[in-house]
Amino acid sequence: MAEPRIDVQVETPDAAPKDEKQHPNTCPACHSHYRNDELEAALWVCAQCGHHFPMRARSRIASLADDGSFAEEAAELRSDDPLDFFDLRPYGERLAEAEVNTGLGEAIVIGRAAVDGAPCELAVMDFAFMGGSMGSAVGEKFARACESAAEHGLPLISVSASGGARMQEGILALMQLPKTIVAVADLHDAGSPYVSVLAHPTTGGVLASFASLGDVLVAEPGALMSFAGPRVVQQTTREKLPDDFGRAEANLRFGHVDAIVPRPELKPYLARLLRLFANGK
Amino acid sequence: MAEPRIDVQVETPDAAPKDEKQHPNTCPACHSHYRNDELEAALWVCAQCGHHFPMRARSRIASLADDGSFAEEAAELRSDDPLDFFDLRPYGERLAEAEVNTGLGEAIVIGRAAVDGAPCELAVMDFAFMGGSMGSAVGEKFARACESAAEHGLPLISVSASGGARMQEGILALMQLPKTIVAVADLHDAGSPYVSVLAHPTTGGVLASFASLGDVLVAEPGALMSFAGPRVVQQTTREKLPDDFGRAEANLRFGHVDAIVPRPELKPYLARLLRLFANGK
Amino acid sequence: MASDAELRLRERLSKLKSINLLGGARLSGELERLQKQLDRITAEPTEDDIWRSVELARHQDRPYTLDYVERLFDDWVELHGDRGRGDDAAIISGLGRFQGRTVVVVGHQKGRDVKERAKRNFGMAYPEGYRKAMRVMKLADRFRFPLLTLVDTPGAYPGVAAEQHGQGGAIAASQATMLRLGIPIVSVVIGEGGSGGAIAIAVGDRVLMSENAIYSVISPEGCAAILWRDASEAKKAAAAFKPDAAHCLELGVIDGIVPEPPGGAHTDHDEAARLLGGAVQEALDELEALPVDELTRRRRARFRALGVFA
Amino acid sequence: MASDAELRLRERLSKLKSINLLGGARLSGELERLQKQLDRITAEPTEDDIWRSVELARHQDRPYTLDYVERLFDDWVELHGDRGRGDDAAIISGLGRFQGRTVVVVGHQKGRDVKERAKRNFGMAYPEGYRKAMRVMKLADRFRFPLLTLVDTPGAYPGVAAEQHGQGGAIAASQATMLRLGIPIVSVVIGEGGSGGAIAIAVGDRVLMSENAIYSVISPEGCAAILWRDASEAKKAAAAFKPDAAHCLELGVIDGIVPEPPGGAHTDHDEAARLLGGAVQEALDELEALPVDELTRRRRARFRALGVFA
Ligand SMILES: [Zn+2]
Ligand SMILES: [Zn+2]
Repeated sequence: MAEPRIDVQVETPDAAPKDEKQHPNTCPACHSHYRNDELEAALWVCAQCGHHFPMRARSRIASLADDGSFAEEAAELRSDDPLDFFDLRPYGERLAEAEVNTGLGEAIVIGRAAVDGAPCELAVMDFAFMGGSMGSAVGEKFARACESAAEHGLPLISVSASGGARMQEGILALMQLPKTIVAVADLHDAGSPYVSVLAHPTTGGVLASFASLGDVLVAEPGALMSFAGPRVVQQTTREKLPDDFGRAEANLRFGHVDAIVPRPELKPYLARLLRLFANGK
Repeated sequence: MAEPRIDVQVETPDAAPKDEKQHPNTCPACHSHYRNDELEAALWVCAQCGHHFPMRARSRIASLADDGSFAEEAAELRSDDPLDFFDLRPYGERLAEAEVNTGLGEAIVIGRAAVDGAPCELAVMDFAFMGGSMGSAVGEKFARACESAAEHGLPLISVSASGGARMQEGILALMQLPKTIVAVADLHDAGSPYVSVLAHPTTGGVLASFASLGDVLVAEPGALMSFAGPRVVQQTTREKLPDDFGRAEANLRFGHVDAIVPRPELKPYLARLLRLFANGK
Repeated sequence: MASDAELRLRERLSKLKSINLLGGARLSGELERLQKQLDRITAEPTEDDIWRSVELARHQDRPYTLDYVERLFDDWVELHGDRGRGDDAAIISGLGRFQGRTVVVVGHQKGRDVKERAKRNFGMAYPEGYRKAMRVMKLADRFRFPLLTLVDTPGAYPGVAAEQHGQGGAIAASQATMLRLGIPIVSVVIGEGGSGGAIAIAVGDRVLMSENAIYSVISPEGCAAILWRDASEAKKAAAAFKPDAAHCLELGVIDGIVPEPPGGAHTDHDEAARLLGGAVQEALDELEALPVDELTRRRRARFRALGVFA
Repeated sequence: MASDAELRLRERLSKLKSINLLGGARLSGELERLQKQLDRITAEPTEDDIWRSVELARHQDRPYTLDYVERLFDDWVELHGDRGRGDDAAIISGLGRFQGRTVVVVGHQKGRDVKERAKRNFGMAYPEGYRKAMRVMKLADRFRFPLLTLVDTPGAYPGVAAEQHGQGGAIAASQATMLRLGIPIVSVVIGEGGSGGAIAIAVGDRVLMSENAIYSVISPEGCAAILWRDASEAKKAAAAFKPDAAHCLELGVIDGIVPEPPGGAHTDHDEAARLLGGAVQEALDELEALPVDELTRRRRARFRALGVFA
């Protein structure tokens, strides 16, 4: 049988920022180049053309949470290696390297915060940590974010950026899909709203679980949000893909997201939603 | 503004059996001709080609209900003329003529019956009565069928054949859509299943209300089941319509019905469903 | 010179007085509203009156859903997409703050210029539009936000793709969805209430009509084409099936008429919005006082009772 | 020579003994089942054992969903269509009588010959398939029919149209739907349990695996292509991520293993069906004794607890 078998995209080149040879601070669209501090000040948006660079979790939190309001939760939580997984390198080594390179314990950061004065829970992914892939620890931290939100009667805002499930944890990675969905169900039963922001890229198991289950779904301009990555689709179907295959703009057109919100408008947009939801049950 | 305004099809030629010049007992598909008693014995299915002729309500009931099991309800109910509606002829005159010609008080017959020994409620429409159009009386009788089913803890089987809402009752005809839908909701809350059989044609307001809300939807082969009739669609869009536009076969392909069941197999099929549902809550 | 309309309205009034509704306050509110409507009706509308409504309901400068939304709502956020197939611009949905409370809005949207008309398909929705509506209604239900639906469509779109996507089933499902919502629902026919495409989002606890709106089972032209075999007899057809607000009120199909500025809503959008806002506010105040069970029980009873037969 | 698997299973056993579950009878049933599983495990599966599972799980003569349905169900009625866009033949759904009770079935369906394989898209569903599944699951819920899902897919279909129709959202929604069903759910991975396409219909109260089935987050070939940069290293990849039933049981991902006839299920469909029927019957008997609230509470708790972290 020759059919393709891949449907969760992890760490594939098309899920990563393209053209690795280019400096990460060079805009892939218009080739403008920026210093880190310039991009940080501009929310990692190209001043020339509006291209949205990948944004690290800490920068994202700083851009959304009111100054000093973020109180991190479950920061100590780390991945284990239940399968003693070893490919070309051991999983444990990859984890250690990711932690050193990113300064993060895992591919997601959670905690309570205030957005324009409105208290909420934040769950923010970081693509730089092993492609934002979701293993047991990421699933657990997302679930705890839901539980903290429910406990404190707060809305949840997540920002996803993920290549999908973390295959080094095998079937347990797949189980993070229903696990995070349980958490969203419990959150809803507690009466809390959930706004899911989809940043580039949100693919595979994260798109096929919590990221798609927000009461409101907001995508960033140009964000890839597809279940299967473009490369897999192309290899499988041998079709020429549409130019905007899987991009936020296509997803809006096909009815899968409520809005595309440029990064500079994201905080006021979320604040507006939080005000509106604060009037609910 | 030049946009089209028709979206409920009543008494249009394409909703009626085609080619009025042909004798109604001549098969429009293969031109075989039959006597009434031959067709009645064959459930109004062409022995040569399998074409399903329109079936009158009494024949339909005889074909589904066990002998002597049908106990009609609300037989005395008649349409009123709340708008004193007068087009080329008064509505009252059309009603009287329909009753004389069909021997029916309205375009639907309801009552309790047994199908292969399984008790149920039947609601069967008759296209010969003003194109099976739904006015207040048809809506009321369908609703009473639901209520009788709920009261007796029985499943409901409806067989629809209708050009849509009866425009001679104006806005009240449109209100039969939510009215019959209320009845189905109450029926479901009472725990009764509802199987909707769609015969040729089921269009307009009947398709846009109860006929689409069965737990199981069964179409007869070749039955037209579209919200707008082919003529209106063609006039509006100026497109060439697909050959099987709106037909049961297209609806199965597009996911709108559970099965297409030829008339000779309909009674055993429904009996099987009734046995299965009898095991539910 | 009491008209039929007046007599039937008086009959409804006297019936209402004898019904033991939930609360005295609610009941008297209901009576008061009917009384007010009664005062507005002085005589049976003529064929010309009815046709004027048809023309005003379709007037190209008439305020559309978004014209009302921008005047009545703060913090408006539009929600897009049916989460399956597309985002139908003929129906808009979103949430905003109305008089201090968060309200979810679902409404047909026509376009004002040629380009927008094409984009909005003249306010004629595909099944995608109704599926978006249902999705957003369920969101409202989850958070107990009241729902306001604004009806303004010539009808659901009659096209090949619309049928292939399940137009009839979507319209039925949308009504069934509305019946199950545990939230107050106010529906207002603000322009054209065209047939199945209209009722799909008009299953409200209170159904209102703007003074010059029409609400009908078929368009006058469509009715004339079928019954008179001549679409130009539309005026005669309209007079026969009586789609105007006064007749809809008389038949018990709507609960009240929202006044328009003199000359029609198109003459003054601000004033039209003020008048609509007042009516919606009044209706919501009444409905929010009811327990959820009672609300949905009455909603079902309201629609179950519609129709006249012998 | 106690293997890791055995040790972990023993650990789960001893934990279970100390938990105060609802009923003593249920508890002892659970223990008994685990004990049986333990007896089956004599040693850690080798790389060859695991690869044999991969091959048997994909064997072209392996019984598929309909092979089981025709052997285990009376009065079978297949239900078609998602009520919106299409009828995806890669997923079948329907109701039938199983051991006297009406049960709703949702399962992937592969094709046996070239033509049927094309029709069924090799068991790789589009979003339409998952939407059909959800619709039928809700039907089951409405009538309190237990749900049996049979999982056998290489994965959800990775195609342009599938993405445009919302593949990710449909898979998420299907899982969310299953979590809310107030009915017993038994899910059995009967062949390939491929990734998101599998878990979409595998959120059961009891999740079982056929002895030679595999259940994995990615195909061995896909994993090898990404991590080893060489798809031909599939055997090595499979040994690394351990998709076989014994490992899934050890990790607590499944609750039990359904034995197959000697040589594999493809050698004797009747016997394979008899063994599957027995396991399903046992699971349903246990689940039907639980109150609905307790059922859904445990279902959530079961999936909430999955994962290993530090
Ligand atoms: Zn740029
Ligand atoms: Zn013939």
